[in-house]
Amino acid sequence: MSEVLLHAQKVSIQFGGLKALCDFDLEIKSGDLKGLIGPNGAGKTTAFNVLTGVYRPTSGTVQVAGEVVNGRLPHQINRLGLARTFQNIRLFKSLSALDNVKVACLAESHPLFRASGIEALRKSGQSFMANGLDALNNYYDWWRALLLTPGFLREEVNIEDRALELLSVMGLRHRAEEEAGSLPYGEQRRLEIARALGTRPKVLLLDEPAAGMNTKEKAELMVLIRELRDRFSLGILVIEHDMKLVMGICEQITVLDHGETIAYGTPEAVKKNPKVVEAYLGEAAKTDRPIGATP
Amino acid sequence: MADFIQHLINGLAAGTIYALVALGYTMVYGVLKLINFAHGDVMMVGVYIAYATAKQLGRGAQSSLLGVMLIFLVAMGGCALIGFLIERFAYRPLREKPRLTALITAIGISFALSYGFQLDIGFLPGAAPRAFPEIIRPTEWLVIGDRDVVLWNWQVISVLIAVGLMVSLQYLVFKTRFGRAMRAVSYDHRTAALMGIPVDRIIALTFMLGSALAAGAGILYAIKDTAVQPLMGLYVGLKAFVAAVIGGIGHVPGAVVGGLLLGLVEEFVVGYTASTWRDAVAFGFLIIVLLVRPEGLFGRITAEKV
Amino acid sequence: MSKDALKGPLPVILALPVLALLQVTLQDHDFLIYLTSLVGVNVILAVSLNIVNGMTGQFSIGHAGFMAVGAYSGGKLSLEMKDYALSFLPHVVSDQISFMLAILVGGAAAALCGFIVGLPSLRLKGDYLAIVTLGFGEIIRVIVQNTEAFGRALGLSGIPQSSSLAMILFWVFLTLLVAKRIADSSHGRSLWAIREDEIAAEAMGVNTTGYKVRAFVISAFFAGVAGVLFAHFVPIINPGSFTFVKSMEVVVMIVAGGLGSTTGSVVAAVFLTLLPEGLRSAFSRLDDPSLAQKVDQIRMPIYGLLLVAIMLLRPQGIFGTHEIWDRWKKKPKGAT
Amino acid sequence: MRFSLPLSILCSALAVAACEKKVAGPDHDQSGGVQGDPAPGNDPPPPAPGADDTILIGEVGSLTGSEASFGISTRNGIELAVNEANLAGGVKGKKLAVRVYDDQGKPEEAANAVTRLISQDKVKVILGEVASSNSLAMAPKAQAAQVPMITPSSTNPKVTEVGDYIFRVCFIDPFQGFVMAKFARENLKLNNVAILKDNKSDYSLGLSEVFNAKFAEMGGKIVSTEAYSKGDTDFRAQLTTIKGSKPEAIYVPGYYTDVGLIARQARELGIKAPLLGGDGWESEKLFELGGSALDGSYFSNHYSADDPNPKVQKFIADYEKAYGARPDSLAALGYDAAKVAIDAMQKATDLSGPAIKEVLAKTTGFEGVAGKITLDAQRNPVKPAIVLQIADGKFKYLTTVNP
Repeated sequence: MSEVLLHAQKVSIQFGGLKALCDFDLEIKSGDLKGLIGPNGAGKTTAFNVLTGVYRPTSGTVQVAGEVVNGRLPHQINRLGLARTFQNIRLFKSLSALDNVKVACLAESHPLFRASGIEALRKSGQSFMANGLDALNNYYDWWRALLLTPGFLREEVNIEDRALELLSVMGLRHRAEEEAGSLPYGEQRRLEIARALGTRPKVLLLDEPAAGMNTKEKAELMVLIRELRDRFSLGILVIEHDMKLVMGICEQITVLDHGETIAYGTPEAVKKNPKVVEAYLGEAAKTDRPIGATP
Repeated sequence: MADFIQHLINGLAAGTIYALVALGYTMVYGVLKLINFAHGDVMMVGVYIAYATAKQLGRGAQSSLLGVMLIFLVAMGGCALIGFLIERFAYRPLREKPRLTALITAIGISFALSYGFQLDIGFLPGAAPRAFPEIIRPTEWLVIGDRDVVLWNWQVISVLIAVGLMVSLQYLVFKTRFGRAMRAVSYDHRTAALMGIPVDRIIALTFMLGSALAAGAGILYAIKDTAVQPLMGLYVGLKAFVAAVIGGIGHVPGAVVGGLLLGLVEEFVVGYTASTWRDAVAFGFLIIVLLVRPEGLFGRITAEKV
Repeated sequence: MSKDALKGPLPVILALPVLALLQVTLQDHDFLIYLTSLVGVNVILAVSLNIVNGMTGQFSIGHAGFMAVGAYSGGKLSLEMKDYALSFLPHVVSDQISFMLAILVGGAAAALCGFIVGLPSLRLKGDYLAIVTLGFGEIIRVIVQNTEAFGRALGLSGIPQSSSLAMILFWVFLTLLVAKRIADSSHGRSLWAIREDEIAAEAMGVNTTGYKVRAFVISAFFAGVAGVLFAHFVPIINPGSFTFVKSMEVVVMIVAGGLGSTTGSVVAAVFLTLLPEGLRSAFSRLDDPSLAQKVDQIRMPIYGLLLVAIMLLRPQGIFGTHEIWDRWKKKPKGAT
Repeated sequence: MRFSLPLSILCSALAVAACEKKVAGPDHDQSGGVQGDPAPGNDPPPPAPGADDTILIGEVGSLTGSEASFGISTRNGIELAVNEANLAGGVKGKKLAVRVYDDQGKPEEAANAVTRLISQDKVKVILGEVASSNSLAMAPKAQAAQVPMITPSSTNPKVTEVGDYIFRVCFIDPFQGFVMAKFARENLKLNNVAILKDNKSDYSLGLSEVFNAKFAEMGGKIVSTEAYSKGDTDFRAQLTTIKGSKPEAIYVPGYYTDVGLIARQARELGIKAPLLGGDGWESEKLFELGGSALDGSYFSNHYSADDPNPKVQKFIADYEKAYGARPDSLAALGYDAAKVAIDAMQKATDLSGPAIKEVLAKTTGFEGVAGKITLDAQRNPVKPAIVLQIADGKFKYLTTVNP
């Protein structure tokens, strides 16, 4: 059994009087491929936002790689190994596809003072000192860029190589120089995944990766997601409306409705769960779309 | 004690003006999510229009009730037109562009107006300040002691006008069809358009309303300080913006409270501590408010949708 | 051009003899030197403001405030050190060393202010940040005006005029080099990412707050340097030189040049500084020299209209986010 | 293609820079004969006023911005004096011409303009500025180039301290502050006076400082000191506080643009005490802005239009004929400064800086319209100030205070 990389326990969040998410539990290990489904407004994206630190949970804990991350900033959580894509594609539109990935391929920091030392200081209560050293570290990093030290140049080359490799993996190598905003929709979605992979995640959260794709693209995406998991030994959590895709690739599925987890289990079990059927029927009746059918 | 009461009167009189100008900021911000930097300068243009109208009317007519109404009407109408033109030709083409673009445009318009009016070419008035005609004959309404405290008619009149405008604005926004449309546009103008709301017209009307309001505020300001000059809008505009932010931008009563608060704070800081720091008061106050309560006194935090 | 050819501090070393040569050649052309100094200061201001406004997408309109901090702190230091010299060195050398010291101190003081102003950007976006920076500039002015040591309203005079063309061009060059190297590095990409989409940048592990503050600090440092240089060739510094209007001039420069383009900032700064001088030169040769006096009068409203026109017709400015040196590189930055 | 526009702009900018380059710098004595190389493509220097048959006088003033009226008055005064001199045959057989540059009231522009005058236009004498901070920006440049500079109306003592090429024709701040203090104490017999100063203006700060010291020295009491910033329009907060300290008069050494409003608001708040002020008050506009609120107030000035001296009356008549307005002090001082300069050029052995400077330093008993000018060792004139009273929308001559 590998360690739990992302662990949410009884996570709730409230906006004003509205409970957007209630007692949400989740466990993702390396190699997991899980799904998060539910009708519109069920709180799926909210769950993502809580996990990645965009919102702070009202109660409950989120752990990434064994550390409690409640109240940490998104970039800190990302550094622990959690990356995401966005439902409404948020690429750096006027940068080239390559640069988009390069942004995420953050350079290893070369601190003047060792991180472990700073952490020790912080733990011993001298957080002011620790913050100061941290700041000095940050500025020291800039000097390397300004003086173009050999180490820095080597790093830039490495970043570029890695970014190009990721583009190749996502089948976007030929688009490297193109402006991200001008790519076709499906490619933008894939670029977002490439960008997320740039941060060397252990867990990848995909928010409706297939939205706006045609059937052929979706089929390719299914294969790709599995490949990514195996190649980078990732844990993956997918939000998706396309039931065929979710049922096809996910080993475990969590179903949300009005912020509550109403079912959890294998695709087959979830499909048969009466609560799920009821939650979806409400919607299915309106949209006239049976569960599992591709629109 | 007499000092204190007099300071209170002064502060409220100044605050009323800030509040009125702040209302315009808040309204425009409400529908466009744009800080209309040029708002104060539109106000300045309004005052010059009023000045020219008063001069045309001549000494007797300008202070009659009819004359005063005419002056207000012409200035407010003129500013509504200017507001319309600015919106139509400078802001509308940029509505779908990044917000920074519109902000830069607004700053540009503000500059063009405030410095353009300093030229003495053609009809432009030049940099020198001019005395604003006494369109409301100043009369003392309340005198305590040996003129220890003096309350003038125009001070009461501006407060009444400000309160009246605020109440009618509140009514307009929350009780009328136009107001509902405004709020819909403010919430999401794309969806509002899909619902059949004529977004362009609503925004244009809001702009015109805000600009007319600015002209009204400007005239009250000119009556208070008896002078008009091209740079007056820049500073009043900035302070009114500060007032709008303090009250919570987009919030109508908030703008009024913010304006009054700023007027009083300025008055008391200048009156009771070092007057040399006056210029820093408004901005210092703003920075404190933004750091402690960035949404303003009455504003609500809106989480950005991710 | 291969990257290795201009590695590390090498370009700085290469530039020194060129600057020295310029210095010797132009020694007696007072007006040209003065003008070049003004242009240099404006270029430094524009390029440094471009780091915050262009690359990072924050909108600061209080750049003159940082310039003032540099000018006053560096100027005051020089004034105090005026009578001291390093005895083992010739006077000229010693003067230049204390001048350099003043520049660094002024830059550091401004950088510190940049840090303090940068902090509220933790919570403020766009328009709010703009107002706070503007307020900061005004507060600096009021502080100077109320401090006896800074000469209050009259200003600080008697600062040794130790500025030289070489020194100014050296700092222009350094600023450009820093701006270019930032833009080309991983740090620069993080800044671009913040400009494009702050939330996505944060989600991709970019410490957006930290980067914004650092961008402010670097930008303020160079504004401070520009201020110190300014204080050493203008015989008096006065609160009136560092108002909102000065900040706006710099904003006009970077907007016209193209937000995000260092080249654009340079070209616009040079052009807009020389334009009034050129017009004055041209008009004063006409039969009616009174036209030359009107040049300044119409400058500010024209700037305002220029901003509006650029935003409406060509919001990306002259260069967009392009750089001249992009032409020599294989891969251009995405076209805007 | 994409770069053609920017490049062409760059080129034109360089072209502008290049044409500055054509003119060599001035002859520095200290440069020891080593002159700058002539720039490539050395064209003849600019034609027109720079030619041999004219002597160029340089002037720097703020002709735009909020202080424009000062600069314009000064320019008119100078122009009048130069025209008179040209009608009388010029100087040493040559015509005079004035080259004016606007500095927008900013020191860096003033320094720029003066550098331009010295090294491009090669003027013989420099006149300007009104504001002391701008004069202080110009003075070191003039001193270094050994071009005599006469400031018509910068009253800060520091200006002439810059060096022996810097002169002035007006009295200095300490004297003017002293004049009002003396007048308030001795003529008006006041005991308690409040001060309202303009924190943005060094002139106002200087005057109030001296007034404060001198008035206290003479046994009076300053009951409160408040400040405003030039351009403010609401002074009620300060005035209410001043009112609480019950002064017998308020010293407001500011500019007329603010003073008019201050007077009005003081009366509005029920302050009956008269206002006292300095030469910044003098303008026809004062009455427009202040109305009757200023009646009974006093201010010190350089000259009075009531002066029966025929020279003064002729100046006033000529000025009115030329510019359609009554000359103010700044016009008179500009006129005087130009007259002093022209006189010195006439008397000087040649038109070099040092020669003119020598003559200027010896100026004694020069009959100016704003008083008799005798320069002391610090190159400041020793001359009386007058006190004017405001009554019925007019300035009335009251008394003369001698140094």
